[in-house]
Amino acid sequence: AGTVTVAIALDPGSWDPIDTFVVDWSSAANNIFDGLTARGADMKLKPGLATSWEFLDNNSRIRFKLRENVKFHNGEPFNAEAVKFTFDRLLGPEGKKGPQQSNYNSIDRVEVVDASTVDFVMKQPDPVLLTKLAGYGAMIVPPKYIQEKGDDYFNTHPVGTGPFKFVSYEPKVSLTLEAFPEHWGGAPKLDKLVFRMIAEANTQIAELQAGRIDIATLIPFGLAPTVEKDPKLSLISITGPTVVALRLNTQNGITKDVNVRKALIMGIDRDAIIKAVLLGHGKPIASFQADLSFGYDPNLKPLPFDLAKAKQMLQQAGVQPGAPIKIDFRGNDATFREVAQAAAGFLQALGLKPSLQPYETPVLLNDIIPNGKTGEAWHNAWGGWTFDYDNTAYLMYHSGEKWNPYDKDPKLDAMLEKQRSIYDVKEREKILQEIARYVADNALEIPLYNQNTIYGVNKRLKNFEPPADRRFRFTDVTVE
Amino acid sequence: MAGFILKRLLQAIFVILAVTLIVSFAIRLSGDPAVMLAGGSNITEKDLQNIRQALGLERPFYVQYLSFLKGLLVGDFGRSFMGGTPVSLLISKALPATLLLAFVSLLISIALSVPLGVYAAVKRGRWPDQLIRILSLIGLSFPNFWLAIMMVLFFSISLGLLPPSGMEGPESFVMPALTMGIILTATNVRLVRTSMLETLSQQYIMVARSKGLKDRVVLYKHALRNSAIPLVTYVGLQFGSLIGGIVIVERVFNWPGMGTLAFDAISARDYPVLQGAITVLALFIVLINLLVDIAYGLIDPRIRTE
Amino acid sequence: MADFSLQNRQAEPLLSVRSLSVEFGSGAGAFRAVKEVGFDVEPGKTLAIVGESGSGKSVTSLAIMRLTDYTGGRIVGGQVLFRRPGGETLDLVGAPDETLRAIRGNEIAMIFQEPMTSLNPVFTIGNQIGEALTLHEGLNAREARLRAKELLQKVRLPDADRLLDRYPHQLSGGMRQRVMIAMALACGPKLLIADEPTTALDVTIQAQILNIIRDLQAEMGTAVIFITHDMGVVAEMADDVVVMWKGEKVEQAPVREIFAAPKHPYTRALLSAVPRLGSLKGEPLPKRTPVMVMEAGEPKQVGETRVQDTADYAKPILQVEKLTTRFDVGKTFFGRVTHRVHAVEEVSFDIYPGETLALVGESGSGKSTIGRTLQQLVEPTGGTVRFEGRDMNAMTQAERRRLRQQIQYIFQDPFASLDPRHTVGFSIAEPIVVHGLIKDRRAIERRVHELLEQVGLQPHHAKRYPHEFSGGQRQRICIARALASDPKLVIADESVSALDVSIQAQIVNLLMELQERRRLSYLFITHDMAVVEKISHRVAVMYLGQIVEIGPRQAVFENPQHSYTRKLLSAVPIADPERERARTRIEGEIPSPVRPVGQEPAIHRMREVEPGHWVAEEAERLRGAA
Amino acid sequence: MAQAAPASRRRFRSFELILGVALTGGMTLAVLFSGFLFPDGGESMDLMARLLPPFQNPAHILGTDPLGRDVLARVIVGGRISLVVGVLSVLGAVTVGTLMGLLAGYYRGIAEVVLMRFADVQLALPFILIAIMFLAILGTGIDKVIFFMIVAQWVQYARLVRGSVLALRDREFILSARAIGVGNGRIIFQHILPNVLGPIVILMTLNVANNILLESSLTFLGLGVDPLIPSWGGMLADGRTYLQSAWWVSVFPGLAIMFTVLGLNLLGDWLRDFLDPTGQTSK
Ligand SMILES: Nc1ncnc2c1ncn2[C@@H]1O[C@H](COP(=O)(O)OP(=O)(O)OP(=O)(O)O)[C@@H](O)[C@H]1O
Ligand SMILES: Nc1ncnc2c1ncn2[C@@H]1O[C@H](COP(=O)(O)OP(=O)(O)OP(=O)(O)O)[C@@H](O)[C@H]1O
Ligand SMILES: [Mg+2]
Ligand SMILES: [Mg+2]
Repeated sequence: AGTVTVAIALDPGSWDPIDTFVVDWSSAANNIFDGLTARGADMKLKPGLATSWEFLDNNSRIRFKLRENVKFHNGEPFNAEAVKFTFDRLLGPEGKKGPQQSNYNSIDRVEVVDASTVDFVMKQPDPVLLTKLAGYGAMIVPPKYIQEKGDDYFNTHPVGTGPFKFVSYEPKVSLTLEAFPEHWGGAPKLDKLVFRMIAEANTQIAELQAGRIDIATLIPFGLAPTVEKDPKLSLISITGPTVVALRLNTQNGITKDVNVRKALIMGIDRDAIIKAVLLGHGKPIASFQADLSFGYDPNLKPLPFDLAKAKQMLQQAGVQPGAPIKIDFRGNDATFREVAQAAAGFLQALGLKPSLQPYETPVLLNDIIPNGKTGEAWHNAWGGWTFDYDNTAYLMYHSGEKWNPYDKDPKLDAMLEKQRSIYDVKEREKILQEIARYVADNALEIPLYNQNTIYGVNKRLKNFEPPADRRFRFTDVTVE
Repeated sequence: MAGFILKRLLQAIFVILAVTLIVSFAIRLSGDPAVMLAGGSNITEKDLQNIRQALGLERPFYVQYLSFLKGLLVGDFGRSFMGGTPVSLLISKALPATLLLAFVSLLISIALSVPLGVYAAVKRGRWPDQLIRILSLIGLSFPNFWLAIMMVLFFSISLGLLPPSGMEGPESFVMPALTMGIILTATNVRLVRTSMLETLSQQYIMVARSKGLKDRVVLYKHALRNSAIPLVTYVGLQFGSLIGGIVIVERVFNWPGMGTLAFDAISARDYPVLQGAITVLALFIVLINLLVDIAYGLIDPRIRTE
Repeated sequence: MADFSLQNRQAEPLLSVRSLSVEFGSGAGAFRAVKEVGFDVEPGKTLAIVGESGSGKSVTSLAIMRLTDYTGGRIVGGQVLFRRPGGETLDLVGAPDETLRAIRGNEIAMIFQEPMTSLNPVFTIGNQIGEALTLHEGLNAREARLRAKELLQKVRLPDADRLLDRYPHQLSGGMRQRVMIAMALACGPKLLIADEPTTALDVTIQAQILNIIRDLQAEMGTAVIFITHDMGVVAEMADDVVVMWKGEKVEQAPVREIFAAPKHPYTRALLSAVPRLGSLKGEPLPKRTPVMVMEAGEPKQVGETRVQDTADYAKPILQVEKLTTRFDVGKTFFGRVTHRVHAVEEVSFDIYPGETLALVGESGSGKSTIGRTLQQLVEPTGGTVRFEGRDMNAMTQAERRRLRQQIQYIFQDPFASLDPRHTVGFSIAEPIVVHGLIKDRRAIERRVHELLEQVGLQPHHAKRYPHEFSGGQRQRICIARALASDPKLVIADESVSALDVSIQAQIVNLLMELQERRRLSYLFITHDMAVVEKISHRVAVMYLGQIVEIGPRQAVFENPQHSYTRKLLSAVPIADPERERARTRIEGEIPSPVRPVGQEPAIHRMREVEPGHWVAEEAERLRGAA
Repeated sequence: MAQAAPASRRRFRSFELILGVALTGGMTLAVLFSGFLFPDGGESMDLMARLLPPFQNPAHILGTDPLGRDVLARVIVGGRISLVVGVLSVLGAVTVGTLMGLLAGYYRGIAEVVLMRFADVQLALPFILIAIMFLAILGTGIDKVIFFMIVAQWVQYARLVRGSVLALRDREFILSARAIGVGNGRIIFQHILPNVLGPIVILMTLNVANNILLESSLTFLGLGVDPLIPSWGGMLADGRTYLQSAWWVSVFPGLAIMFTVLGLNLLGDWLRDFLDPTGQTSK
């Protein structure tokens, strides 16, 4: 019994799984929909609407055994047809209009074997497919409902098989859900779940302090102590998927020189930044991935902070004192504004002349980065929702990718392509680790930290297992 | 009169055309909604093309603009790129919220600035006048978001009196309207004071006094009505900047209004929503200025008969 | 100071002002505008207060009603004893606000100088008249309206019913002033204070208003304090006269005594300066006469008597032929003109070197428009203007510019016509600079000093700003500026109308002196017939955009032919209380020159009644109306 | 008629002038000499000494910010950008706007029609939204922010000036200047311009404040200038995170803005009176 209210930053605009790609969609919709697989708060993969799966035909076919007696919120039965419908829609013209399709392009088609068995026929191997099936576009949707009501109606009146069902949606204001007692995983303990869209961090905290929301999801680290101080609230800080780096321009400026790049890494005291700016809510990283990520190499250590050595390296590389170094970043990221200033402080200590250029996010993503208009360095924060280094590394380092405007390294390209065709977990992990090491050796970026996911939570919430990726599931949560 | 209205109508049409053209063009220069939709995801140029195609963005600009205009004629603003909600639906929810807020703010500002301005004018040069003027300058020295956050800290966190955000009951109007009202008041007080001083030196004020009228009647009947003319003009002009300021105030108070709508639309490069929102806002600003002209006539008979 | 008021009257005064002093400002900046002024007003009588501008007339009248409280003034001494209708006498100086409010508008009422600004533009006439009635007599809205209508009828406003719902801007100046009178008399006050109630009006309208005040006073038994600087009005209206000078009362006497035997030197100076219509009867040419001015408290005679025989009728300097100037006013949405002001219609006249041609006529008759058209400030619609024989239409741009040097214009309001943000030296030098007459800066400066001296000012005045001068000095500055470019023709548009009589007399003398010295020609635009008589060689009378009579001054004044000329002459108040007040009733408003497009006014034919004296043929209708 | 100002008002006038000069002058001097006072430009960071409260540590009288930088130094150095942004943008807008307003008001005709329609359009565009798009296209930076403010505000001056010119055009002293033969250029610049200066000055001083604050709002929305260059607006916007835990981070720059606004406006009022030799318009 009871209601839990969660603040999310953005309104995705549509609750249809294939329409958006924002985390806030998942925070809410993860309670409405189920995927064939599921990921728990511990980030481990487990069965969802599929109870089991097996790889057939030399890994080109995956057979899923479906859970039986599952119903959508509207009473429609869940079965193999629903799965086929979902993926036909995702991979067909409807999915084309949205950003989700490309994540699932490795699937050729879905075949119904019987009412509770489906086969996924693969176009190409996709080692992270099972993870992807646990979220976003792969969420299973009700065929009859969509065919009858139409796509637009579905956008604002979603129906799934999840533990909570849709009640009402007010654009830019809130989404209200209520418990769906017939959920296959057991009835939720709560009656009602409300998601309020609040874009401003200060406002989320104020609402949390006023007791009008139970979970705040948007907390710049500077505001964390405010939550900690409040006796009614607790601050939850867990290792999250987000990693932050200063990517480097290997084509122009002083960063052309690999030794300079290394000197920059060594000149920035990342531990101090984590301690002082993130207030300890983060960890140092050696490559552009979190330790939860597949491909993480505990043996790869970050370059140590060594100011004297860094200075010396710069001198050897012939860098003049006062050489400019410009850092481009997203202007609306309050935390990174401080991180960037701290980093700039260290660069200054190296005798360089740093400058910071804030950008509006779309401009940075659409223009500055893909067109190679950045300064010597640019801010890159990466969510890596699949927790697989492939997703990150390929986009960051493969030549021709949007996120990689500068490097064209055939050796790196080859490694990146190779790991995509391998299902062997061990071998793939080895290549991914190799890639990470190669990137570190060439100092393509300054890995800064893996920042924690933090929530401000009202203490009246019980049994709340905070997920690292903000994809909540409130089935077991109770309130006082 | 008919000629006047016709003229204003033509002007309004021109303004709307110019505004929509500028906005449609500028937003297209500033970024690609397909990339925004895809977020940071693993998306190829081909997929982007697909999305653009689905959104009708591969057509030349003038075709897109004309089709937007064609939609306007029948009241169809198109659908949001984010989820396909009809823009008119979004606007129909956001517009009342913003207008209500704007009007309450204006009311607050008028309720504050008129008596203060009149009092300052009457006490011209003496300490109450100086105090009011300095206070009004201090009111001009704070950015609205800062004022807004301070209010939340005080009224919601310290006193626990008012909801920190959202639009629920009448109590949720207090802080946003007060924030905007205070900032408007700061400029309006000066305006009222100046035009009152001007009016108070007129002969007919002395005539009114020579009739034995009470000060209150002289000030609020004879003087204020005449001083209201510049105030009304200014309030009309202010409406535009009011809407500008609303973007930030709405954001802090999480007010589901046009400011939030337009701001989010810019951030997401959601062209139809932005175009629709700005068109409607511009329409309102034009309408308000028309109302101001009519209000002139009501206040000042000299204009009425022209 | 002696108090004459109770000398040989037995009636108890209604109002008794005793040693009243009023101060503005405080401390070192304090300025005493009224110094120990005292006088009595008896019921039903009229007391005139005269004196030059700034002598404290208005402040005195405001102080009586304690309205100085609202202008930053303080009554620093004296009493204002007012006998209330109940019989008790109250000192208004110490009276509480509440009592004052009960008296204001009820027992004492006031009319101000400017009918244009005395009425609140945003309320209807009915509302403004009714206000005092509801306040003081407790009438409800309907009763107040009824009474207001009666009052409007009393001040002889036609169509009173409709007027009640009109706004001030829809009325002419004369109508507004009548509304003001109605408003002031609404509650039947015992005392009416009229502060220059007719100064801003045309002579014929002024005559109407004076009649109304007099009639109502007789009817209601109201006492009147009449403030004016026009001795003619004083002679017509007053029983007693108070003369003020520099904040003090210098003389008080019954009106006949003041005119017959002025005692104080200032009064004598004042009377000597008053132009009297008919004083040049029998003389063909204008004549300069000396004026008395006050210098250090002593009267001094300045100027000489001299016949102004300057005109040279060989060849005209300016020839105006069928000059027409119209303004488009009404327009349809598509820009088509619907109405035009026919400001000037086919006007023809000549001006000769050394001659003064006076252009007279009432407000709106087109006098200024002619002047402005000649000065190229307004584009004519038709007709030709020749200057020294050359047609202006045929002139090049450069020649036209040069014409602006040879013709100069002096405006009515010297204050308004000087840029407040430049020194007067700058303003005087400007024509020299823009026409490049002198290049050397020091030489320009010398020339400015010379000009200042010519108009009777000091060279060091060049560094001052316009607001630092008195009205008369400012007009001298404007004249100096006009002379700076060494013009041949000067257009003086109401250039002396706003000045005090003594200053006016001095400026008129200055203009005549300059004419003699420099052989200047003047186009002298005014509505003041007495000044015209003194200064002009020839006179042109305008009515509704056309000249209705033109001829030598003597001919026009002594043998007026056109009915409008006669009406104009008879409306001028004569500064002589002994003269029989032969008043022809003058009624009606001046018709409007605005006409719908297509309805052109008929052009009068002129006929010559004696050599050089032309009169317009009159339609029977007009003759009858006059 | 020249009326003597009440002595009490004149005393207040001079009090205002003194206060105005003291505030503005003090601020300007501090900003001018900030280079001497704080050779590090307020940039020295000490992550170990973050968020020290004010009035406790002699080395950091006004405390430190989240990166351990001295708030006093940053407030004073920050004045540079704020004043440059505020003043330059206003000067630019006033120059363009006044010129356009003079031309439109004096010559009427097509220039006026274009100006007025332009003004209509700009009034109908919500300012902040346009700022976002504008800066998104041009990129952010001090020069761009200033440029944008000029583009956004010149219309205000143009309207104001045009209105005053229309009122002045038919005034007698303009007519009499023309009657003398003064040409259009001289009339506009010698006679009309000095007479419209008063209201312009007032609008200018108000807009300096406005623009300093606008910079702050832009930072709030993530469109500000380089955060390494301290500015009052930026500090105010960044400090919002710490309002509950470390008020001094944003309160001191806020006070700096307030004093400057106050000083500038007091000076503006005084200057308007000073520019008017008649003392008539003083209000
Ligand atoms: N409100 C005021 N503040 C300061 N001085 C004033 C004020 N009103 C009048 N004065 C001064 O008092 C003096 C007398 O003024 P007043 O108006 O009584 O003159 P007046 O005789 O009515 O002149 P006019 O014929 O021009 O109306 C003048 O010097 C004037 O400047
Ligand atoms: N620029 C203008 N536009 C429209 N009408 C005008 C204009 N100038 C003058 N008029 C009108 O032309 C007519 C003649 O005006 P003008 O100023 O010449 O009269 P006047 O005889 O000088 O009157 P006054 O004695 O009041 O100065 C008036 O009805 C006036 O309203
Ligand atoms: Mg007076
Ligand atoms: Mg005239």
